[in-house]
Amino acid sequence: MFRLSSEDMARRVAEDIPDGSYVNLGIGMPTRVANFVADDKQVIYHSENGILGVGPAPKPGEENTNLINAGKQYVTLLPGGCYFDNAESFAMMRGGHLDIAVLGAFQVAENGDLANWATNEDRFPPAVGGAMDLAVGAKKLFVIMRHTTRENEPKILQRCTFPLTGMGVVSRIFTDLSVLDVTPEGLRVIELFGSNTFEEVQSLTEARLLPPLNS
Amino acid sequence: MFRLSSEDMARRVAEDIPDGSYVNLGIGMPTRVANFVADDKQVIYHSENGILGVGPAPKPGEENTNLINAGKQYVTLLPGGCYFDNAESFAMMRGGHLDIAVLGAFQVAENGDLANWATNEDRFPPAVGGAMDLAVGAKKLFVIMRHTTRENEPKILQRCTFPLTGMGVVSRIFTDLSVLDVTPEGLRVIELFGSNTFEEVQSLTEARLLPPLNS
Amino acid sequence: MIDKRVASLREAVMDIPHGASVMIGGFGSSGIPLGLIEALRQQRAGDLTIISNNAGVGEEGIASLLRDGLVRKIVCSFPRSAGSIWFEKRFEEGAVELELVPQGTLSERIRIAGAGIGGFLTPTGYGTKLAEGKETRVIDGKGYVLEMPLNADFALIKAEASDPWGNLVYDTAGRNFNPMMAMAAPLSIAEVKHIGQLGELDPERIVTPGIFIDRVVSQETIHVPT
Amino acid sequence: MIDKRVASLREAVMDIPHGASVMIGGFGSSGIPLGLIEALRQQRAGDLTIISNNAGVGEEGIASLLRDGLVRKIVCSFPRSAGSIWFEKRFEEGAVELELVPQGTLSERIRIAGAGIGGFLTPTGYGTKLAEGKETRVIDGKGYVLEMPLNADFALIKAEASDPWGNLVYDTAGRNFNPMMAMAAPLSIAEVKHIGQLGELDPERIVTPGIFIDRVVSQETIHVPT
Repeated sequence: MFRLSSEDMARRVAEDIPDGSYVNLGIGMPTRVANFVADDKQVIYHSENGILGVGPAPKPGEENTNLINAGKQYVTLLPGGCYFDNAESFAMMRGGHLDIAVLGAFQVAENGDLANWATNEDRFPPAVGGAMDLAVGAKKLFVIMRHTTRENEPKILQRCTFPLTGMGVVSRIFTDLSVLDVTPEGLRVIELFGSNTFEEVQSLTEARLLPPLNS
Repeated sequence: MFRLSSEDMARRVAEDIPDGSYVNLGIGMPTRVANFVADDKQVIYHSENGILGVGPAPKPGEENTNLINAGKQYVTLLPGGCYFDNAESFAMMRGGHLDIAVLGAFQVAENGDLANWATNEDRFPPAVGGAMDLAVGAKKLFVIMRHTTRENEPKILQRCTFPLTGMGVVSRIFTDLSVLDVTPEGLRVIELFGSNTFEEVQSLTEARLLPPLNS
Repeated sequence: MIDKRVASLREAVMDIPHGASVMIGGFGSSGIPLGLIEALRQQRAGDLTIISNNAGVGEEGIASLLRDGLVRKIVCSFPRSAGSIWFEKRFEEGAVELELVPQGTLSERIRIAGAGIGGFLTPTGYGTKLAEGKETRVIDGKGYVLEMPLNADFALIKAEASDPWGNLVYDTAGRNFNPMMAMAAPLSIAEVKHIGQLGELDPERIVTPGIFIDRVVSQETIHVPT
Repeated sequence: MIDKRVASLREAVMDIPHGASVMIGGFGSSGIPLGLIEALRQQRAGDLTIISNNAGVGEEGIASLLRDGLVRKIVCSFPRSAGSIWFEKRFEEGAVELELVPQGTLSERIRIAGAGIGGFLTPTGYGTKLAEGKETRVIDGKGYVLEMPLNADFALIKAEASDPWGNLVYDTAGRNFNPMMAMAAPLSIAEVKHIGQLGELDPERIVTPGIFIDRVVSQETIHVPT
């Protein structure tokens, strides 16, 4: 199997972010997507704690403990950016004002159900943050995740077995093997990376997949 | 009967506004109360359109069409005042943050029901504005009104006959004849103006009144 | 590149169709997009539903839309003011429908429409004529009315200054309904005195983030044809 | 005369009793009233219910209250972060109860408590474990959960500057939960860097009107005893 690196996965997601979009990137791998958005695109990043127009990390020594992103990393504000309180920030998210949210996931189901905040074997107390609000609110929800678990178990399922983050919320899944769209007919493969075949990807997926339309 | 002038009615209401209060004055006679608040009291006036710390009218030529009060009169902002949107303004009102609201009324019932936005014989289309929000939200609701209609009909009733603004919302009624408190036991006269007797005031009131406690 | 500036009031409202619902910011004389309303009037889209706190006075603003017979329905809290002659006339004729909403319920219904909330329980209006036919419930002895979101096809906004991203700052009490309405329509159009460069507005003073605004038009660069 | 200034952090939190519910502003390192929390810890009121987005990291802030066994229950969206050792320890021991609330539901529940609203319908969490046992309804094919107001006895707020009336301006993303929490408690206490004269703050930049604040304490004039 051909598997994309994490970097190339983030790069592939970045390709699908149009110029002029308002985008929220989840904590972790999704945050890295910003590094690969082409310079000729203007993308405005939203941070759930209350920033629109998030800029790059500050120079050493110029950090402001108040100016952090959702992942608690120091950031800056771009010209044209602004601040607001948490209720307004989530009004933006829940109200459908963000064009794209990119989140990681434990599992995605063929109907677009997302499970990304808790497992059934949590040894830690649960945490949910803003994931559920982003899941229901963004116009398009992109998931970026490995196609399978470390034990090679499928993460794209007929039904999620982990607690749900949202029902029928995922638009598109970017894995290390392929890109899949959630459609009314089911999960459709829209891109296969490298030499991967539809059959190979299907064999690592519990949900039944639809082949690319032009194949 | 001894009847207070409108000015003296406003003066009497002003006496009951404590130093340090946040106060909303309704359109019309209630607005005049501000003219009689003693200089040694600091009272912060709220205007429903989105001002806290409303100051006096501007000098001629210094009017700003954006800076008006709920009655659409030009105002100024005191040092320490601020602006906010209408949703936040009504969050203040509905959320119980204002100490006192002063409103006019067509009718008040013995249980504190207030009718001040519509009659049964309206020749005009109805208007309600912020009256219903103020009625339910202010910590204390003062009503300032003539004790009777121009035709000498009672306005303080067992039940309001006009459409209600709010149920059980009035705290105190200031009329040209007396001051009355809405209590769990009923309407209690707490002050009689001039030579007015309890019996005289009762005779101009449909609701049954309780006499002053110390009489 | 994000640049929400449009060249004229006319262009800004050109695609508002017959039968559209249009929110219009303002409270009395304060914070009203008079230029956009005039451009809308000249554009002649009719059968409009107008959502605004007031129904206009004299011959300008919403009053001019009512006078010209372009309004089918008005949703507001305080339609009657000194000088609201056109509203009164059209209402008496039965030519315009009125939905009267308490002011705080109006601004909160607009806010929740923009915030993706499906309804809220308010004590305002409980037990009154304006709650008739609405679902109610009593919680801890206090009565509430269930009120639903109020959105519109377009919002016409007035602010003091903007930038190419559509961020807005306001002047004094000119905010009123504008910030909520900007959130509650898929297409929000702001009329401002001045459009500055990106970064010119103090980010701590921005009240309406540009994400809620689709078009900005400056009174400096446009002229209302008469 | 309205003057909400108090002389010390200690005095500002002195009357918070055992068993109180306390909202604490902040998101990660941003906008947290660390001085007030430290004064509360030293005051030794226990059995507290803490409402805050996070549960503290390291040894300061909410983590120090958890470490000292002063917290009975915590209501938050994201208790687990790198370094949230005291929360994790107390939770595993069963010493602290957790109410987990999605972040947007948390801030809106706090907002409506301050706004006198009795509940709201949110799509967030519909069909998930966090909506279990809650009333739901489907409107136009979309599922909603009925969420109720969340208030507290006290709110501890962090802002940049204030004045004697308690008006607050914030620094950058330091707003987060502070403006809503200031509305949702009958007694709200703000820790600020600087308290200016009345009129010193730009009224267009004030985010929290002083009506929501009962006490302000400045880091300039106070010293946290250790």
